[in-house]
Amino acid sequence: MTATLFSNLAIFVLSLLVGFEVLSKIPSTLHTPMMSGANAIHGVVVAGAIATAATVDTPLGYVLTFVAAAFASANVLGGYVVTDRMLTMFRKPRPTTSVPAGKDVES
Amino acid sequence: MTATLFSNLAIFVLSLLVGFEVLSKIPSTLHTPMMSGANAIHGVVVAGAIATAATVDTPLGYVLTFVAAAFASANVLGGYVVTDRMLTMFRKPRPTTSVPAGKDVES
Amino acid sequence: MSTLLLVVGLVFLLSAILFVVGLHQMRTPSSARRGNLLSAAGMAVAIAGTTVYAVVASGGHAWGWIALALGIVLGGGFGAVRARTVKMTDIPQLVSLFNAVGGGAAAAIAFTGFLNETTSGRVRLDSSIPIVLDVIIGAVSLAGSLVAMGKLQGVIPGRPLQFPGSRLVNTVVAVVFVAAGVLTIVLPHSPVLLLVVLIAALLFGILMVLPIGGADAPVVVSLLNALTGLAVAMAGFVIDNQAMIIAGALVGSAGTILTLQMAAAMNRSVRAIILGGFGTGDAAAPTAGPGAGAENVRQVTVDDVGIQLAYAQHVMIVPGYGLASAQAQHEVAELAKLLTDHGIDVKYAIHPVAGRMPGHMNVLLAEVNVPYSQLLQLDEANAAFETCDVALVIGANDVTNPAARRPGNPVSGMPILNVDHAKSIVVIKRSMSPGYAGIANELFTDPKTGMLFADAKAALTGIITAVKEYVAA
Amino acid sequence: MSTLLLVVGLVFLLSAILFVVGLHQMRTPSSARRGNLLSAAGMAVAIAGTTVYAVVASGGHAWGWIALALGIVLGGGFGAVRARTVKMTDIPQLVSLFNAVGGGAAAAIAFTGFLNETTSGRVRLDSSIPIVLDVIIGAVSLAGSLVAMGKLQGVIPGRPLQFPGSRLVNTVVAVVFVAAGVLTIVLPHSPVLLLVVLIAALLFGILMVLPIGGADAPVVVSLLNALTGLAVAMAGFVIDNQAMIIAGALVGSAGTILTLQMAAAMNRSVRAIILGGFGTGDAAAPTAGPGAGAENVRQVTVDDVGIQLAYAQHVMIVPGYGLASAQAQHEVAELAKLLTDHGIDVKYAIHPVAGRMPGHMNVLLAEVNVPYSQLLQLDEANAAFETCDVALVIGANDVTNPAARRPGNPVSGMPILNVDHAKSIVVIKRSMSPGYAGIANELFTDPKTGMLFADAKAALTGIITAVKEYVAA
Ligand SMILES: NC(=O)c1ccc[n+]([C@@H]2O[C@H](COP(=O)([O-])OP(=O)(O)OC[C@H]3O[C@@H](n4cnc5c(N)ncnc54)[C@H](OP(=O)(O)O)[C@@H]3O)[C@@H](O)[C@H]2O)c1
Ligand SMILES: NC(=O)c1ccc[n+]([C@@H]2O[C@H](COP(=O)([O-])OP(=O)(O)OC[C@H]3O[C@@H](n4cnc5c(N)ncnc54)[C@H](OP(=O)(O)O)[C@@H]3O)[C@@H](O)[C@H]2O)c1
Repeated sequence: MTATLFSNLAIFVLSLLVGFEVLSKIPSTLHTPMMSGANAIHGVVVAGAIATAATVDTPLGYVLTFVAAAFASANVLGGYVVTDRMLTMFRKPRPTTSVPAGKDVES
Repeated sequence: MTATLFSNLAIFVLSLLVGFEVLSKIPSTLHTPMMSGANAIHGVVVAGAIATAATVDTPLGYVLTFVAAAFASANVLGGYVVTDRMLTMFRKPRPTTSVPAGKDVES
Repeated sequence: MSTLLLVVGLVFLLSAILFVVGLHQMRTPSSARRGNLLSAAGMAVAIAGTTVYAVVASGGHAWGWIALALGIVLGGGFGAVRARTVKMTDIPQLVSLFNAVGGGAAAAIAFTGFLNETTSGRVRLDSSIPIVLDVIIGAVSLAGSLVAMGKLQGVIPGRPLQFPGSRLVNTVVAVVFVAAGVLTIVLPHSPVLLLVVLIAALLFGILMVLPIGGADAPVVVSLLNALTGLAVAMAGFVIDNQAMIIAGALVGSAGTILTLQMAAAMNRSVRAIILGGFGTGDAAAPTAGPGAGAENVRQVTVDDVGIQLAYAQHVMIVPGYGLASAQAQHEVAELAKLLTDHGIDVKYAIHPVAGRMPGHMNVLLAEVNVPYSQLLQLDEANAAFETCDVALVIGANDVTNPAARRPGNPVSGMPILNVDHAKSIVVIKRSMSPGYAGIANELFTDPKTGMLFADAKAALTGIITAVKEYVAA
Repeated sequence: MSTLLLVVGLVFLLSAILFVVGLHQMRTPSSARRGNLLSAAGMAVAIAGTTVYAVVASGGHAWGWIALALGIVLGGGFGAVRARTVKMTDIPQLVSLFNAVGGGAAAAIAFTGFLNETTSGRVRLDSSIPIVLDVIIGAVSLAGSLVAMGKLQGVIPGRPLQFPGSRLVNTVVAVVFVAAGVLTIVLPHSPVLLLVVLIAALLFGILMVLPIGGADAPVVVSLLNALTGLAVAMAGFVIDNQAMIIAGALVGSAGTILTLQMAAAMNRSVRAIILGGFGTGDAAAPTAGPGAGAENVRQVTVDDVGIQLAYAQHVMIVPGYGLASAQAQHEVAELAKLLTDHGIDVKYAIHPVAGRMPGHMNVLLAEVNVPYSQLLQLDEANAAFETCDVALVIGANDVTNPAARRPGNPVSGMPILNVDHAKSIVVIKRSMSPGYAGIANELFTDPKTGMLFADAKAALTGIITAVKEYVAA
C-alpha cells in the first residue's frame, strides 16, 4: 500500500513541477488559447469515468457514471475542438491581402 | 516488483521532463555556472556510496565503497563550492541603470 | 496481470510526454496548433490505456457500460457541436462551461468511489482523503465556473454582487464543508456526510465568484481551471489512475502559472481579485512601472512586442526625440525592413515637431535610407492610424499626448498624432518621465497601450531578435 | 518499516523540489547564487534521508562504514580545497574533473551492486540492465572528462588528435562493450564480463574526446556532464534510491539542453563536434614578435590612444582572452569610468565565447563591478559598432576576425563582433601572434587599425595616464 501511495505521490509532485516549468513567459496573445488547451487536458477525467463504469453495480452508480461520462466527454472533446479553432487564427496574413489595404489607406 | 519498477520508471521519465523544461533560454553568461551547478547535483551519487557502504562485506567491496565515496564526495562538495564561487561574481544590477532593456534583450 | 499493469503504466507515461511536449509547443504561435494536437494524441493514448485495463481487469456490468456510452455520446456531442458553432467572442464563456463540467465529473467520480466502499467502518485514509478533497475542489470549480460563465455571458450582472454579511456567510459555509470533510474522513463510512460536503462546497463556489467584477472573470476562470486540474488529480488517486494524476497535476500547476501571468498582463494581483471578491474592499493593483504615475501602466517585454508585430498587418512607427538621443535609427530601419520583408505594411508617422529640431525625424530616417514613400506626414498619418494594428511609439511623448486636445495645459492646441486611435499601442521609453513639455501623457495609461521601459536602441535590438524568432517559424 | 520507506520517499520528493527550484533560480544572474544554495539544501536532505534509511534498514559492516568515512573525508576535502583555490580561468578543468569522478563513482556503485548479487544464475533484468548501462555511461564519462580536462589544461594538445584508422578502432571498441554488455545481461552472473564492459567503455571515452579540438572542450564537458547524470540515475535504479533517479534524470535532460545552448552560442553543432573537432586543418605555428607579418601594420603609442579616446563620443571596449590572462580587468574598469565621467559613452562588446569559457568576460568584468547596462551582447554590440568612434580591442583576436565571414578556415561561420565597422580601431596585444584558432587576423592590418604592442595591463595603465592629461586640459 505505502508503495503505491508513494509512487502516486511522487508522480503527483513531479508532474506539478513539470507544469510549473513548462509555462514560463507566454506572450499575452496566447493566454486564452493556453487556458483552453489546459482545460482540455484535464478532460482526462473521462478516463476516470471509464474506470468508474467498470466498478458500479447500483442504479445510483449508473446515474453517477452517466453524469461523469457526459460531463467529462463534453470537457475533453469540446476543449480540444475549441482550442484548435482558436489556434487556427494564428496563421500569418498573406502579404497579397495586406499591402493593397495599406495603399488604400495612405492614398 | 513491477510496481517498484513502474514507480521508478515514472519518476525517471517525469524528472527528465522537468529537466528539459527548467533550463530554457539561459543567458550565455550563465552557461558555465549552470554546467557547474548541474554537475554538483549529480553529486547525489554520494547517496549511492552511502547505501553501498551498508551492503558490502568483502575487501573488494570495501575498496569499491571507498573509491565511490571519495569520488562522489569530491564531486558534490567541490561542485557546490566552485559553483558558489563563480556565482559570487554576479551581483544584483542597480535599478537606476537601464536594466529593463538588458533583461528584455537577454531573456 | 501485473505485466498488463506495467504496460498500461508505460502507456500513461507516453501520454504524459505527449501532454508536456504539446504544452511546450503551445507557447509559440507557429507551433501552438501542432502542440494542441499532440496533447490530444496524449489524451487518446491515456483513454485507450484506461479502457483496456478497465475491461480486462474489472469487467463490470452491462448497465455501467451503457451509462458510460450514453454519457459519452450525449456529452461529447454537445461539447463538439458547441465548440464548432460558438461565436469567437463567446469562447471564454464556453471554456468556463467546459471547466465547470470537468470539475463536476471529478466530483462525481470521487462520490461514486466513496459509494463503492464496502466497509461499514472507517474508510482507508489513502482513499478517503483524496475523495473529500476531490469533492470539495471539484464542486467549488463546478459552481464557480458556472457563475463566472454567467457573468461573462451577461446573464449574471458583471458588477461585484455583495450583500450585507456576505463575509459571515462565506465563513460559515467554509466551516461547514471543512468540518463535514474531516468527519467524513474520521467517522465510519457515511455518504450523507459527503453529500453535506458537496452541497457546502457548491455554495462556497457560488459565493466566491459572485462578488468578483466581470472584468476579472477571465482570470477567475483560469484559476478555477487550475483547481479542476487538482480535482482531477485527486480523482486519479481515488481510482489509482496515473494518467489522471499526471495530467491533473500538470494543469493544476501550469494553470496557476498561467493565471498569475494573465493577472500580471492585466496589471491585477490574483490575491486582490479573490479577496476583493471576498469583500475586503478592492485593493489597488500593485505598481507595475518605474517612476511616477506607473500605477495602471501595462508593461510588456520585447517578446510580447515581437509577437504583436510579427502577426500584425499594418504597423505605424512613431519616432520621437528619444529615438534621436538613443541613436537607434539603424535599428528602426532594420526592424521595418524585417517586417516589410514578411509582407507586413510598415509606415512612419512623422510629427513636424517630433525631436528637437524641425524635420529632425526626416533627417534621422533619411540617414538610414528609409524610402520617402514610408514617411507619412501628420494628416496622412492620422488617417492611417484608423486602420493600424500596432502603433510603435519610439521615444516620442508630447507629440502623441491626447491632452493637447484639451485646453489649459502646455501642449494644448498642438496638432498631435492620433496614436490613441490605433488598435493597439506600444511605447518604448526608459521611464514614465515626461517629455519636453514636462507633463504626464495619458496615452501611457491607456488600456490599449503596452509600455516597454528600455533604451530605444537596446529595446529595438531585442524586438528584432524576437520578431525573427516568430516570423522564422 | 514500510512507513519509514514512505517517509524517506517524501524526504526525497522534498529534495527534488529543492533541486528544481534551485535550477530555476539559477537561470537569472540576480537569484543564481540563492538557487545554487537551495540545490545544496536539497542535496543535504537527500543525503540525510539515504543515511537514515541505510543505517536503520540494512545496518552493514563496520569496515564498510569506515571505508565510506575515509572516502568522504579524503574526497570531500580534496574537492572543497581545489574548489576554493582554483584560478577562475581554470574552473572548466576543475568542473571537468568533478564530472569525471562523479561518473566513476556511479560506475563503482553499479559494479559493487553486481558483485553483491548472490545468484549463480542469470541476474534479474531490472537490476542487470541498469547496472550495465551505468557502468558503460559512467566509464565513458569518467575517461572522456579526464581527456577533456587534459585538453583544457593544455597537458594534452588542444588540436584534434587523429590517427589512421581511428574510426575503425572506435567501432571495434564500441562493438566490444555492447556485446559484453548484452552477454552480462543474458549469461549467468559473471563479474569478468562486466569488467570487460568497463574497460572497453573507458577506452571508448578516451577515443571519443581525443579527436575533439580544445575550443570545443567546454561543450564536450557539458555533454559528458549530462551523461554522468544519466549514469547516476541508472545507479539509482540499481540500489532503488529515488533521490538518485530524480537528480540524475534532472541533470541528464537539463544538461542536454544546456549543451545545445552552449554549442549554439559558439555556433557549433553538437553532432559536428562529436564527429570531429574544431579547425580540422591544423593550426599555423604562432609567429613570435611584432616583426612577423607586421609590414603593413600601423603601430600606435599610449599617447595616440589616449588622445583618440579623450575626444571620442562613443567608445566600445572589446575584451578577449588576453585581458583575462593579463588580469587587467581593474585597469579597464578604471579607464571606462574615467571616460564616462567626462561624458564619453563607453560600452563593452561581449562575445559569448571570448576568453576560454562561456561567459568568461562577464565573470571577469562583474568582478570589478561593471554595470550590466554597459555590457552589450553580440547583437546589440554589432549594432553599436556602426556608430562607434573608437573600438578598443584588448587581448581579443579570433572573436574579431573578419575571416569568420569567409568559409574554409578554422573560425568560418563563428558569429563575430563587427569591430571593423567602427570608425577607428585600436588593438592592444603583445605581438602579431595569433589567438586560439591559430590564424592571422586581417583586422590588425586594416588601415583603420592602430596596433599597440604591449601587455594589456601595462598598456591600459599608460593610456589612463595619457587620457587624464588630455581631459584635464
Ligand atoms: N522639433 C522641434 O523643432 C522642437 C524644438 C524644441 C522643442 N520641441 C519639443 O520637443 C518635443 C518633441 O516631442 P517628442 O515626443 O518627439 O519628444 P519628447 O516629448 O521630448 O519626449 C521624448 C521622450 O523620449 C524618451 N527618451 C529619451 N531618451 C530615450 C532613449 N535613449 N531611449 C528611449 N526613450 C528615450 C523620454 O522619456 P524617458 O526619459 O522616460 O525615456 C522622453 O519622454 C515637443 O514637446 C516639441 O514641442 C520640438
Ligand atoms: N569562451 C569559450 O568558451 C572558449 C573555450 C575554448 C576556446 N575558445 C576559443 O578561444 C578564442 C577566444 O577568442 P579571443 O579573441 O577571446 O581570444 P584569442 O582569439 O585566443 O586571442 C587572445 C589574444 O590575446 C593576446 N594576449 C594574450 N595575453 C595577453 C596579454 N597579457 N596582454 C595583451 N594581449 C594578450 C594574444 O596575442 P599576443 O600573444 O600577441 O598578446 C591573443 O592573440 C576563440 O577562438 C574561442 O573559440 C573559447
